[in-house]
Amino acid sequence: MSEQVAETSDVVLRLSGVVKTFPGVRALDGVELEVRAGEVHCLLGQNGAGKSTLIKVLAGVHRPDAGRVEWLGEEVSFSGPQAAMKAGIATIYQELDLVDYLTVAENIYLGHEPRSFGFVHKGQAARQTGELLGRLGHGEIPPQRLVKSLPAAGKQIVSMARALSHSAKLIIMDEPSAVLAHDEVGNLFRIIRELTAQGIAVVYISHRLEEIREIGDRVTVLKDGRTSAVNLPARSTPTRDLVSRMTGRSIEYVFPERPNTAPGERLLEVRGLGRSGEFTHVDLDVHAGEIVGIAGLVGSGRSEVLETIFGARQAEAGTVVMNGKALPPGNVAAAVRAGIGMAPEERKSQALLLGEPIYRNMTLTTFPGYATAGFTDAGKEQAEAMRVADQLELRPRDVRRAVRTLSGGNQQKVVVGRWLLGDTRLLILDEPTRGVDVGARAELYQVIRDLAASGVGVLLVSSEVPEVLGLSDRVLVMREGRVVRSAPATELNEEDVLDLVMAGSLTAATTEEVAA
Amino acid sequence: AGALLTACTSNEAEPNAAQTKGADTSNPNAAAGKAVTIGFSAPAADHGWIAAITNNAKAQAGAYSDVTFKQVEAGKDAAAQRAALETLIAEKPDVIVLLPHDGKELNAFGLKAMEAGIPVVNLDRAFPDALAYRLQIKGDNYGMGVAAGHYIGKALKAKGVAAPVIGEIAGMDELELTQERSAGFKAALATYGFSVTNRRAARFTADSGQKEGQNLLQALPKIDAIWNHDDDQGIGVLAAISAANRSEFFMVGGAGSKKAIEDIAADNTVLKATVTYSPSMASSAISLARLIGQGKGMSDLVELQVPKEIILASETITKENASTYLKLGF
Amino acid sequence: MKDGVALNAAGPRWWKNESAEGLWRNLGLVGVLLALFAIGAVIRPDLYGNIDWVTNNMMVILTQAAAIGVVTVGMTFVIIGGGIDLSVGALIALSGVWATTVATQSFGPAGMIFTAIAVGVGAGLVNGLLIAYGRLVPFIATLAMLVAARGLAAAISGKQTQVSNDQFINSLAKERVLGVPLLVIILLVVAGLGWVLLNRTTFGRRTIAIGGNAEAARLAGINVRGHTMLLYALSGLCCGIAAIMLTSLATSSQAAAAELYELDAIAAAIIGGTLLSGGRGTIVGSLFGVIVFSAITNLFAIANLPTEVQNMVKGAIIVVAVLIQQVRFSSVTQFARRHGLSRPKAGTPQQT
Amino acid sequence: MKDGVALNAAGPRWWKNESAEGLWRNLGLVGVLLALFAIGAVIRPDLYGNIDWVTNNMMVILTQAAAIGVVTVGMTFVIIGGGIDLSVGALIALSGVWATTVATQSFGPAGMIFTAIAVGVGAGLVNGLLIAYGRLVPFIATLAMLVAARGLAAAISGKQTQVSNDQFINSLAKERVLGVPLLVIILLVVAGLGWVLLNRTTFGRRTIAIGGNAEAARLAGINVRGHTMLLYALSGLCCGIAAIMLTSLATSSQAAAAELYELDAIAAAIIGGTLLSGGRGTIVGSLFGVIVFSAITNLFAIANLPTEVQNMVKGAIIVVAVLIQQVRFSSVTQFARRHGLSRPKAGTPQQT
Ligand SMILES: Nc1ncnc2c1ncn2[C@@H]1O[C@H](COP(=O)(O)OP(=O)(O)OP(=O)(O)O)[C@@H](O)[C@H]1O
Ligand SMILES: Nc1ncnc2c1ncn2[C@@H]1O[C@H](COP(=O)(O)OP(=O)(O)OP(=O)(O)O)[C@@H](O)[C@H]1O
Ligand SMILES: [Mg+2]
Ligand SMILES: [Mg+2]
Repeated sequence: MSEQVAETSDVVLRLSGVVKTFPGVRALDGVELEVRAGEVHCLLGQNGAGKSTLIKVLAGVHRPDAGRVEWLGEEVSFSGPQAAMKAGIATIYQELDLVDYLTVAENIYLGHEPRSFGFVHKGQAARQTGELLGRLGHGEIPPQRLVKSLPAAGKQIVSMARALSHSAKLIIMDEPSAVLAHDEVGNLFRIIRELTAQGIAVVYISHRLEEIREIGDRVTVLKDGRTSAVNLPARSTPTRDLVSRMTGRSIEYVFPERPNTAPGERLLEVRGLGRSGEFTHVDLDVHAGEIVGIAGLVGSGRSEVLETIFGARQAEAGTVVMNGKALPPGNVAAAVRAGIGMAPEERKSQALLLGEPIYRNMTLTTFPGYATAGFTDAGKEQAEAMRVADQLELRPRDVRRAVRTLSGGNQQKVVVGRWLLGDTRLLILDEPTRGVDVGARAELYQVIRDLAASGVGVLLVSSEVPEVLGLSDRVLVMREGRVVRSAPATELNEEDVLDLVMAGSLTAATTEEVAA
Repeated sequence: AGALLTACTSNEAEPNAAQTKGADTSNPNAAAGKAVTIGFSAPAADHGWIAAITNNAKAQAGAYSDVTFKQVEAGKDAAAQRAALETLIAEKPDVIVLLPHDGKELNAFGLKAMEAGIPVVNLDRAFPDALAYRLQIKGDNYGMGVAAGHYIGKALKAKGVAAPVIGEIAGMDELELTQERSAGFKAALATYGFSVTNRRAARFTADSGQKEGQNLLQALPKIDAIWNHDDDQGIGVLAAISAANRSEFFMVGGAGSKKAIEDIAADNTVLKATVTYSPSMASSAISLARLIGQGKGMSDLVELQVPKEIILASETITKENASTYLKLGF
Repeated sequence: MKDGVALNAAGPRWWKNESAEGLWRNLGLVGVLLALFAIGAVIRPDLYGNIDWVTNNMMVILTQAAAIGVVTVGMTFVIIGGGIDLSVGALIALSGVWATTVATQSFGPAGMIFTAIAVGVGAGLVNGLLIAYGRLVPFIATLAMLVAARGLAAAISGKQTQVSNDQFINSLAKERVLGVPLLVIILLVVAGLGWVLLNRTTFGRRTIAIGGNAEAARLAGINVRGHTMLLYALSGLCCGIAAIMLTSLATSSQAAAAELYELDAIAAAIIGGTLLSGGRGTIVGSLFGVIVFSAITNLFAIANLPTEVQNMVKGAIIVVAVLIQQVRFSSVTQFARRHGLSRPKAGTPQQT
Repeated sequence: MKDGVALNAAGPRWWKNESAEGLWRNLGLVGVLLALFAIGAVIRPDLYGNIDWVTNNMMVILTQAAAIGVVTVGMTFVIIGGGIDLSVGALIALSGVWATTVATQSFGPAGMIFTAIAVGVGAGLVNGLLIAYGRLVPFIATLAMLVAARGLAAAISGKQTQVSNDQFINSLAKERVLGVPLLVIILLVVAGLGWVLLNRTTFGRRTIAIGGNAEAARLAGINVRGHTMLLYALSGLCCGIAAIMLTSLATSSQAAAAELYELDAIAAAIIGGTLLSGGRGTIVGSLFGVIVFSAITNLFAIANLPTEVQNMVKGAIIVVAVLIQQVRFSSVTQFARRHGLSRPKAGTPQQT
C-alpha cells in the first residue's frame, strides 16, 4: 500500500464523528477512521482508549449514539452482528468468545453452518475447517475436537479461522496476538498478508509496536475516545510520536535497569517436579530479589509448571520448597500462607469476579488482613486498592466500579495489582502484560522491578521473548515439558532463545514455509 | 347407565343431590330458625374426595335459608390453612366447620377458636385435645381397613385359599389416615390368619395409582386379592390391571366413588367391592353446625344438644347392594 | 440467559453499581406490597379501615413469613455461594420430628431446641460433605438428602403427627414482645445476623467470591471446599431454627411438614435479587421476597379466592412483580439520568 | 520476526482428552442398572430366574420411564440451552385435563391429542416469551407457570379426576409392537428425534452455543431470544405428548397428576451428565438417568420396602450412583494413564 492518499474508491470503510456513551463513560467521542481495501489499518491506543468499543460498533454489537458509518460508499447502521457479517465484516473479538462444548468445526461455523433443511453437513464443515486451519498453519488441530480441550492459543487460532470462514471484505482483529507466542505471530502475519493480497482490508489492534511496524500500513491513534491522529504511516512514524499521541507523554518501551546487587537467600526450591503428559523433571530456584523468567512455546507446559508450584494443580512427582518448608501438593491455601501469589493466565475465568467492584477484586487475597475479628473494613480496602490503582495507572480510577466494565488491559492490571497488596514473598506471573498498553507496561515493569528490589522473588512467564530477556535476571527455556536451558539473562539473546524454544520443530516448519 | 355415562359423571363438578339433605318438612329442625353464620375450611381439593367434601358442604348450606356460608380456602398445607383460619376468626362466625390438613397441627387453632367462644365442628380429622372442638364428625379410617380386611378374609376363606397373596395399595403414606386404614386392614386380616404380602403407597392420584399398581402386579406374579385405599387412584390401578391382562384376583376399593360403585354393579372388572368413606359427612357437619348455632338438638335423640362425637360407619358396597349406594357415590 | 448478564451485555445496566440496583429492586418489591395492600383495601374496606385489624394483619403476614424467612436467609447464602439446597423442607421436617419424639421431649425445651439445631446442622454438613468433597452437584446431593430425610423423618415419627407437649416451645408462637410476635423478632434477628455476616465479614466476602468465580477464589487461596461445607451447614442451622418455629406454631411436627419450602425459599431469594448462578444477592431482598409471598397468601385468604383461582392469580402476580422490578429499575434510571440525578455524563472517561 | 514457523504434528499436542467422559458416565449408569438387577436377583431369585418375567419386568420399567422420559428429553434441551423448566409436571396435568374434558373428548382421539399438544406448546411459548422477551429468570417464570397451570387445571377439571372414555387413547398404553409396548416405542422415537435434533441440526448446535456462552452465540449472529423461546415450546410439546401417554396409562387425568415430575426430569438429566449451568448434555445420558430412577422404584416394589425405607434407600442410591460414575471415570482414566493410554485431567475440581 502506498502511503499517500489514494483514490477514494479504494476506501471501504469510513467513520466520522462516531460517539458511543456508556453510563458514566463516553467511550467514543467523535472518532474518525478510514480503511482502504487491501490495507492493514492499525488501531493504537492506551487501555480504555476505546478501541474495542470502536470495533464493536463496526461489528454491529453496539449502536453508535451519533456519527456516520460508511461501508462501501453507503451509509449503514447495522442492526446486529448478523447484519455486519452479512455485509462482509468479520471480527475476532478481544475476549475469546467460543463455546466450550462445541467442536472446533462447530465453533467456526456457528451461525452460518453448511446445512440443508436445518441439518448440519458435518463432513463438509469438518473438511472446510481442516482447510481453514491448514491455511492458518494448524492443520493438526482436529476439527472434531471440543474447543474446551484447547489451550488459549489454540482457541485464538479457532477464532481466527472463524473470521476467515466468512468471506469478508474487512476483518477486524482485536489484539489477536495477545495470547500468541512468537512463532504463532509470524503465522498470523502470513495469513494477514494473504488476505490483503486478495484485497481484503484488515483492522489490526495490538499494543506491540514492533508488530505494527511489521504488518501495518497505516495507523489511527485513539486517545480517550477521540482520534488523536489519523492515517500515520505505520513503518515510518517514530515510536516517540506514536507514544506521545497515545499517551500525551513520551514513554520509551524500555526495561528498568537491573540492579547489580546479588540476589538474596533462596526463596523457592523446586526439584524434580512433574505431571505426566504435561512436564517432567523441572528444577528451578528463585531467590529473594530475583526475577526468573520462563520462555517457551505455547503448549510447552509453562503455565502448568507455574500452577503446579502454586498448588493449583497437584504435583505427581517432585517437591516444592518455599523458605525451607516443603509445600503440600495441590494446596493453594498453603502456598498463599507461605507467601506465594499468582496472577493466572486467563483473567476472566481464573482470576476475576466480573460483577464485583474493582477494589474487592484487588483485595481478594488480602481482605482478611484488613478485617478485625472477621469484620471487613471496606474503607481501608478501597484506600489500599486506590493506592495500587494509582501505581498501575488504572483507568477509570474509580475502584468501586464493577470490573466487568473495564477494558481488557485494565482488567489485567487488576489481576496483577491484587498481589501488590499484602506481603507476598514470591510472585508468580503468567503472561502479566497480556493486553496491557505501552505506557502501563513500562509502569508494570517498573513495579515488578521495584518489588524485586524490595526482596520479593518473581517467577514469570511471557510469550514475548524480549520481555522475558529484558525483565528477568535469569531465564529458563522450556520445550515440550522440559527445561532445556537455564542461564542468566545477560548470557542469552533473542535468537538463542528462539532457537532453543523451537528446536525439533524448525525443520518441519521450514519446509512448510517454503511450501507457503 | 352404560360405561359412557359412568365416565361422564366423574367429570362433573356438581355435588350429588343424594349427598345432601333437602328441607324435610316433617322434621321441625328443618324449619327456619335463628340466622347462623357457618365458617368452613377444608384443604385445597386436588382429588375427588376432598372436592366432594367442599361441594357437599356448600350445597347443604345452600339448602338452609337461615345459614350464611363463609368458606375460606385453606391452601396447600397446615400452615396455609392456619393462616386462612386466622382471617376467619376475625369475622366472628357462629360456628366453624373445619376439615383440617392435620388434626394435631390444627389443634392449637381449635383451642383458640373455642376459647374465643366459637364452637368448632371438626370434620374427619380429629383434634387430640377434647377442648379443641364442640363436635367431631368423622369417618372411620380404621373401620374402613377392617371392613376391607373382613371382606377379603371371608371371600378367600370361602374359596378355600390357604396362604393367599394379598396386595395393598395405600394412599399418601405420610397421612395418618393412611396409617389407620392399613392398621385396620392388617388387624382384620390377622383374624383369618392372613397378612399383606406387598404394600405400595400411591398419592391419591390416578397416575400414581397406575404406577404403583403396575409395580405391585410385577412384584406379585400371582395374587389373590388387593385392597386399594382410594377409588380415585383406583382408576389408575384398574387401568394397570387391565393393561397387564390380569384377572386371577379380585380387588376391593375405598371411599366409594360413583365410578367405582358403577363398576361394581356392572361386574366387568376385578373390582368386586368398595368400603365407604363418604364425603356426605360434610353435609351432616353443616346441618349439625347449624343446630349447634341455633342451640337445638337432634330431633330423634332425647338430648337437647347435638352430641360431641359422631363416627360414620364404613359400609361395604358389593354388587348386591350397589344400586342402593349408587346415589351416594361422589 | 441464565442470569441475563449476557443479554444485557450491551444494555445500560451493565456498569451499574450493584447496591443501587439492589435498592431499586427492593423498592420494586415494596411497590408490590403496597399494591397488594391497595387491592385488599378495595376488596375489604371494612377490614382495612380498621387500624387495629391492619396492624394485626401485618403481624400475621410477618409471622407467616417467619419460619420460611429464616430458611431463606440460609438459602440466600447457599445460592450466593454458587449452590442450591433442595433439602430445606425435608430438613425442617426431620429436625422437627426428631425434636418432638417422646424421648427428646423428656429433656425439656432446651433438649428439643438443641436436637433440632444439631439435626439441621448435621444434615447440612452431610450435604456439604457430599458437595464439597464428594463432588456431587448441589442439585443432586440435596435432592438425595430431601428424599432420604423425608424417609428418615417418616421412620422416626412412625408416620404419625407428633404433638409437642412442651409448654415453653408451644408458647413461643404466642409470645409477643412490645406487640411484635416473638417469631417475627427471631426472623429479624436471624436476618440481621445474616446481613452482617454477608456484608461485613470475611465469611460473606468468601461466599460472594466462591459463587462469583470458584476458580478465581481457589487461586486466591480461599479454601473453597471447606467454605462450601460451612454454607450448607449454615443452611441446615436455619432449618433447625425454622423447625422449632414451625413446631411451636403447630404445637406438633410431622414428616410431611414444610412441604416444598425449598421452592418457596429459592423463589423468594431470586425475586429478592439473588442470582441463581451465584455471586450476587442480598438478605434484605430475600426478606422482601418472603414477605411478598406471605402477603399474597394473606390477601388470597382475605379475598377468599377459591384455591384454583388463587393459584392462577399467584402465578400472574409473581410474573408482574418481577416485571415491575425491571421496569421500575430501568425507567427510573433513565429518568434520573435525564434529569442529571445520577452519575453525570462525562466527555472523557471518568476520573474520580 | 520470522515468518510461518508452525507447530507440527511432531510437536506437543494441543488438547486434552475429554470426549470420553460422556461415555464413561453412561457406562457408570449401566453399571448402576446392572447392580440394581443383581440386587433384585439376590432378593427374589424366583422371579429373576424366570426369563419371561425378567423381559416383562424390563418392559414395565421402560413403560414407567416413558412419559417422564419424553419430558426429560425436552428438559434436557432447555437445560443445555441455559434454562430450566419447573412447569413440566403442571403442564402435563393441564394438557391432560384439557384433553379429557367432556367437550374435548367429543372430538375423538385426534382432537384430544391435538388439544394436549396445543396446550403444551402454548404454555411452553408463554414460558419462552416471559423468559426471552420479559427477561424473567427461567426459575421464576416457570415456577409461576407451575402454580398457574395447576390452578387452571383444577379449574378446568372441577378438581375431579376426569375419566377418558376414548378407546383409542386408552388402548395406547396396552398396545405392543413386536412385544415392545407402544409407549416405550414413543419414548424411543422422541429420544431418537431429540438426539438427531441435538447432534445433527443447527438447532441443536445453537442450543449448546446459547447455553454454553450466550454472548458468543449473540456475536455469531444467532437469534438468542427467538431460540430460547423455541426451547420452552419444545419442552411444552414434550409435556403435551407425555400428557397423552399418562392419560392413556391411567385412563384418566387430573389436576394433581404428574406430581414433582419437574424434579425427576431435572435429576435424570443431571445424572445423565447434563450440566445444570447449560452448554453440555446428552439425550442418551438423560434416557439412562430416567431408566435408573424407574428401575429403582421397580426394585423397591419387588423388594416390598416400606415407603420410608424406600426414601432413605433412594437417597443413598442416588448418591452412590453419582459417586460410581465419578469413581469409574477417574480411576479408569488413572489406569489408562498409568498404562500410557490417555492423558490426565487437569487439577481443577471436576464439574459434574
Ligand atoms: N459496556 C460497557 N459499559 C460501560 N463502560 C464500558 C463498556 N464497555 C467499555 N466501557 C468503557 O469504555 C472505555 C473504552 O473501553 P474499550 O474496551 O473500548 O478499551 P480498549 O481501547 O479496547 O482498551 P484495551 O486496550 O484495554 O482493550 C473504557 O473506559 C471502558 O471502561
Ligand atoms: N506434551 C504434551 N502433550 C500433549 N498436550 C500437551 C503437552 N504439553 C502441554 N500440553 C497441552 O497444551 C496446552 C498448553 O499448555 P500450557 O498452557 O502449559 O502452555 P504454555 O507454555 O503455558 O503456553 P501459554 O503461554 O500459551 O499458556 C495445555 O492444555 C496442555 O495440556
Ligand atoms: Mg480492548
Ligand atoms: Mg500458559
